[in-house]
Amino acid sequence: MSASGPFQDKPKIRADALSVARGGRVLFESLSFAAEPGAYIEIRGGNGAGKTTLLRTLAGYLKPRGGQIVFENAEEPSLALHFVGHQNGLKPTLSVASHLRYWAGLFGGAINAGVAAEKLGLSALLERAARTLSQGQARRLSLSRLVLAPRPIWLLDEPAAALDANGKAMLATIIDAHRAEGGLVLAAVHEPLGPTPSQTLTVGV
Amino acid sequence: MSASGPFQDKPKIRADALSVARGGRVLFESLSFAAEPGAYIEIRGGNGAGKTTLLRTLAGYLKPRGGQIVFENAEEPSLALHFVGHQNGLKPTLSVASHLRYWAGLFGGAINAGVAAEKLGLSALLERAARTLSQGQARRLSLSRLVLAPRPIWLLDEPAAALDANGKAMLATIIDAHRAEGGLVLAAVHEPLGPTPSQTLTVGV
Amino acid sequence: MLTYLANPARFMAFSAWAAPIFLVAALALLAIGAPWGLFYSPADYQQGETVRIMYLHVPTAWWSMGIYAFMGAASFVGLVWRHALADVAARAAAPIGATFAAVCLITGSLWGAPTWGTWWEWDGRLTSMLALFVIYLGYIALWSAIEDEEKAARLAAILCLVGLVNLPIIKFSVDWWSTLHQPASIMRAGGSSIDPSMMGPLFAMAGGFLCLFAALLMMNMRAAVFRRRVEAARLRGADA
Amino acid sequence: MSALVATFRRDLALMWGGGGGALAPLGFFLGATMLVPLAMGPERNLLAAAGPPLVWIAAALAVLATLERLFQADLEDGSLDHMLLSPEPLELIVLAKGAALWVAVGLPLALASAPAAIALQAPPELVPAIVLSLLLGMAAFIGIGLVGAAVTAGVKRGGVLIALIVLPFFAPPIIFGSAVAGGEHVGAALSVLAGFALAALALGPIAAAAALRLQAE
Amino acid sequence: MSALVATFRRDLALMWGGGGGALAPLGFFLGATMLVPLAMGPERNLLAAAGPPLVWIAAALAVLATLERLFQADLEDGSLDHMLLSPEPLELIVLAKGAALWVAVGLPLALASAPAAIALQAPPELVPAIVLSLLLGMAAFIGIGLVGAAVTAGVKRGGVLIALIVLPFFAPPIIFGSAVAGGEHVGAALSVLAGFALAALALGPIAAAAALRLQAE
Ligand code: HEM
Ligand SMILES: Nc1ncnc2c1ncn2[C@@H]1O[C@H](COP(=O)(O)OP(=O)(O)OP(=O)(O)O)[C@@H](O)[C@H]1O
Ligand SMILES: Nc1ncnc2c1ncn2[C@@H]1O[C@H](COP(=O)(O)OP(=O)(O)OP(=O)(O)O)[C@@H](O)[C@H]1O
Ligand SMILES: [Mg+2]
Ligand SMILES: [Mg+2]
Repeated sequence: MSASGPFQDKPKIRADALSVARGGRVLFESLSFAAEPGAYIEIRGGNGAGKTTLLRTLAGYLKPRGGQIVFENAEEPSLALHFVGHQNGLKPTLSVASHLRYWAGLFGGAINAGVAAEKLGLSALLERAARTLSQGQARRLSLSRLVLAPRPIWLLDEPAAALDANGKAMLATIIDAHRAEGGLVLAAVHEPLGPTPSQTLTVGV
Repeated sequence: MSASGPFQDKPKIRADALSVARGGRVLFESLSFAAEPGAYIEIRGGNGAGKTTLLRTLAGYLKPRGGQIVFENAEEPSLALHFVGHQNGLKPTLSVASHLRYWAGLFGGAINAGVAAEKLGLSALLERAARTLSQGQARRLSLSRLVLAPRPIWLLDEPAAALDANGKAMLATIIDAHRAEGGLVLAAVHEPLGPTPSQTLTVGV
Repeated sequence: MLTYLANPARFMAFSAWAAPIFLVAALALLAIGAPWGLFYSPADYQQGETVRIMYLHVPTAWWSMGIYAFMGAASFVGLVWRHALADVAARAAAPIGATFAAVCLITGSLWGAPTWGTWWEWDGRLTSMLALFVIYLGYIALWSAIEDEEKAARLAAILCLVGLVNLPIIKFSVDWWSTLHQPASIMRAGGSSIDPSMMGPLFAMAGGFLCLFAALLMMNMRAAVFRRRVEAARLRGADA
Repeated sequence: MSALVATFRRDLALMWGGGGGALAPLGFFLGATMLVPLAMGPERNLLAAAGPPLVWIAAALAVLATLERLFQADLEDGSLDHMLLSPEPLELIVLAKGAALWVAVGLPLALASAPAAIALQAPPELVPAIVLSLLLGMAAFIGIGLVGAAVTAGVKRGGVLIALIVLPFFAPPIIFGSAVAGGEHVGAALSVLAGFALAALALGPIAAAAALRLQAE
Repeated sequence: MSALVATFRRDLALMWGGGGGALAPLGFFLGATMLVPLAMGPERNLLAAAGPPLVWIAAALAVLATLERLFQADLEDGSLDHMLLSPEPLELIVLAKGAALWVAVGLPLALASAPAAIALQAPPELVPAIVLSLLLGMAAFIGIGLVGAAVTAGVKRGGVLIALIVLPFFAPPIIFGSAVAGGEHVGAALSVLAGFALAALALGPIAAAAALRLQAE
C-alpha cells in the first residue's frame, strides 16, 4: 500500500543483517527487512523474544550488536520517528491537556491538541490529572502523540495494550490514515491489530 | 463448575446493590452478583468503565459508595484473596527468585517457589534481576503469586496483558486448576481469556 | 452546640449570620484594645514605648497555640467519626494559625531588635514557636500536595495528631536545652510581673483576635463548602 | 512471623543492593560533615566548639534523604497492595521495614560518626557516647520518619515536603543528642534519647500504617 | 525553541504543583537552618561565629534533596525516550530543566536565606550579599547537580549516591559562598561565584545530556 502524502521525502527503513544482544545474550542475528512508505510491519515473537529490543534499536536508543540500520530520505532519523513503548511517559500530577501541550512543543507538533484528543476519545478528559486515568485512558493519551505531531515512521510496542474494542478501532483508523499518507508503521504485537500487515517479522527462536 | 478441593471453607463473594464512585463521579450503581466456588466471572466494559475500580473495591482497597460486599466462609477477606493489578509490584534490582521468596513469606506461601516459576515458564530466569525482564516476563512473575500461595479468591485485572500465546495458555491452565479445586476467579478482560466464564458482568454505561 | 453544627446545612445557616457578628465583635474589640494599648496604657519603665508591641505579640502567641489545639480536636473528630465538616474546619484553621504564628514571630523579632539588640535569639520559647510555625507549614503543604480531598483530609489529620503529641515534647526539650546554656537574654517581663494597667488592653486584644479567628474560620469554611458544592454540581453536570 | 522476616530481608536487599550499598549513606554523611569545616573556615577553636554537635545534623539529613522513596516506591509499583493482603498486620510490616532501614543505614551511620566526630574536633573520650547516642537517635529518626514517609507517599517530589514535615519532629532528639556530643549531661541525655526512640518506634508504625491504608485507595 | 519553553513550563508545573509548591523548599531550608542552633545550643557568640556560613550548607542540601528524582522519574516513566526525539538538542532541554529548577527552587531559597541568615546571627548589612551569593550559588549547584542526577538516574535509591557524587563538586562554591556569609572578600568571592555558576551551567548540561543518552539504553 504505497501512497502519496505529506511526507514528501517519504522515508524508508532498511535493516541489514541486524543482530542484537541484551545482557550479553544474543537475541537474534541476521535480521534483514526493508520497509517502504505505506508499509505496516508486524513484529511477532514470544515473551522475551526481542521485539522491544528490536524497536528500541530501530529508534536509536540501543546500539545493534552487528549489522546496520539505514534510514533513507531522513536526514536526522530521530526526528522522523515516533516511539510508543511499554511505558506511557505520563506525569501523574499533570493534566491530559498539559501533556498534549508539552508534546506539541517538544515534537514541534503542528496539529491542534484538541484534534488529537478527539481522535483517541479523550476530549472529555482534558482537565483530568494523568494520575486519575484508567489504564486504557492512559494508553490512549500516550498514543495521541502519533496524531499530535506528524512524523513519518511509527515504532509501536504493543500499542493496543489495555485498549478496549473501541480504542483498538481508533488505533486501526489512525494507522490506516497514516499509511495512506505515505507513513510507515512497525508494531510489535501478540495479536493482530486490525490493519493488514504488509509483512510479518518474527524475532527470536 | 462447582467442585471439591482444598479450600475447605469454600468462600463465596456476594455483592448487593454495589455502587462505586471515583473523583466524585459515580461509575456504576446497583451492581449485584454472587460468585460460587468454582465460578469464573469475566468483568467487561470499555476503557474507564470501572473494571479496575470494581476489583479494587472487592479487594478492600477502596470503599464502595453504597451497597455491600459479603464474603461467606472467609473470616478475614483480605487473607482469602489474591489481587493482580495493572502494576506488577516488582523491584527492579531484585532477582526473580528473591521476589518469589518474599511473596512466599509475605503471603504465607506453602508451595515451592520452583514449582510456581515452572508453571509460568520462569525457571530459566530465576537469577535475573526484575529490571532485565521483558514486559511479558514481568507479568508472568506477577502472576506467579497466584500459584505460590494458595488462596481461594483471585481478583485479576487484565491478567493476560503482555502475555504471548504460550503465556495465555499457562494462565488458562492455572485458572482451570484453581476452579477445579473450588477456588473462584474474577477477571477484568477486554478479550476472552480462554476458560468459559460462568458469568459475565458488564460495568459502566 | 457542636453536634448541632456538625450538620453542614445547619452550619451554613448558622455561620451566615454568625461570621459577620464575630467579625464585627473582633473589629470592635480590636478598635478598643489597640488605641487603649497604644496610647492610653503606660510605657514600660524599662522597655519604654516598644512594650506596646506586646498587644499584638502576646495574643497572637496565645492563639497560634490555641488554634493548633483546635485543629487537633477537629482532626480527631474527622478521623474517628469521618466527619467532613471537621476536616474542613481543621484545614480552614491552619492558615489562620500559621499567620498568627508568623505575626508572633515577626512582632517578637521587631521587639527583640531594640530590647535584646538582636532580631533573633535561640531562646526556648522562640525556638518552640518557630517549630510550631514549621509544623503549620508542613500541615498546609501536605493538604495542598494531595489532590484527592478526602484522602488529604485523613492524612493531614494523622499528621496533625502526631504533631499534637510532639508539641509539648518540643517545648519541654527546648526548655531543658536552653537551661543547659543559659542565654544572655533579658526576658524581663514575665507573665506575673506585668503591670495590671496593661492587662485590660491585653485582654481586649486577645478577645479581639479570638473573635477574628472565629470569623475568619467560618468564612474559610463557608468558602470550602461552597467550593465543594460547585464541584459536586459540576460533576453532576458532567454526568448528565 | 515469617512475613516480617521476609519484609526485613527484602528491604535490606533493596537498600544494600540498590544505590552503592552501605557505602552510600556513609559517603553522604562523611561528605556533609566535610562541608562543615569548609564552610566555617579552618579556625581550630571555632570548629572544636561548634563542630561536634553538627554530626547530629549530618546524620539527621542523611536519614532524611533515604526516607522519600521508602513507601512511595511501594505505592507506585503496586507492592503496597500486596502488603495489605498479608496475614501480619501492616503495623508490624512497617516496623520490619523500619528495622531494615535502621540496620542498613542507621547502624553504618552511627559507626561512621566516630571518625566524623573526631574530624570535627570532638574530644576522643566522648566518641563512644556519641556513637551510642546516634544508635538511639537513628531509631528515633526512623520511627518519626516512617510517619512522614507514609503521609507523603502519594506525593510526587515529596522529598522536600517530607523534610518540612519531619524536621520539627527531629528537633527533640537533636537537642538531646547534641548535648551528648557537647559533653553535657551525657547520661541523662542518653536515657531521654532511649525514651524517645522507644516512643517513636511504638507510635510511628501505628500512624504510618494508618496513613498507608489510605494511600492504597 | 518552543520545545525548550514547553520543557521549562512543564517542569515548573511539576515542581510547583507536586509537593506543596514553593512552600516546601522554603520550609526545608528554614527547618534545616533551625536545626543548626538546636544542635549548637543557644550560645550567642558561638552561633554568630559559626552560624552564617551554615546557611550555605543548608541551601546545598536543600538543592540536593530535589535532585534525585529530576531525571530518574523521566527515565522510569518513559519521558526520556520522548526527549530524545525532539528537534532541540538534549543539552538545551536539560538546560531548560535546570532553569525551571532554578526558578522553582533556587530563587525562593535564595530569598529565604535572608531570614535564615538573620536567625543564624549574620550581621544585617551582609544579608543582601548573602542573598546575591546564593542566587549565583544555586545556579552553580544546579549546573553540577544536573550531572549527578543524570549519572545516577538509573540507580534505585540513588538519593544518597547522588550526594556522594555531587558534594565534592559543591565544595568550591560553598567555600567562596561562606566567605561572603562570613563577610570576607565579599566582592571577589561574588565574582568567583559568578564564574562558577557560568561554568557549571555551560558544562553541566553537556555532561548530563551525554549521561542521559546512555541511560535510555
Ligand atoms: C521572635 C521572637 C519571639 C517569639 C517567637 C516569642 C514567642 C512568644 C510566645 C510563644 C509567647 C507565649 C508564651 C506563653 O504564653 O506561654 C510569648 C509571650 C510573651 N513574649 Fe514573646 N516572643 C518573642 C520575642 C519577644 C520579645 C523580644 C519580648 C520582649 C522583650 C517578648 C515578650 C513577651 C511577653 C511579655 C509575653 C507574655 C508573657 C507571658 O504570657 O508569659 N517576646 N512570646
Ligand atoms: N483517582 C481518581 N480520581 C478521579 N477519577 C478516577 C480516579 N481513578 C480512576 N478514575 C476514573 O474512574 C473511571 C474508572 O476507572 P477504572 O480504572 O476503574 O477503569 P477501567 O474499567 O479499569 O478501565 P481500563 O479498561 O482503561 O483499565 C475512569 O473514568 C477513570 O478516569
Ligand atoms: N537489561 C537487560 N539485561 C539482560 N537481559 C535483558 C535486558 N533487557 C531485556 N533483557 C532480555 O532480553 C530479552 C528480550 O527482551 P524484550 O523486552 O526485547 O522482549 P520482548 O520480545 O519485547 O518481550 P515481551 O513480549 O515480553 O514484551 C528478554 O529475554 C529479556 O529478559
Ligand atoms: Mg516487549
Ligand atoms: Mg483497568
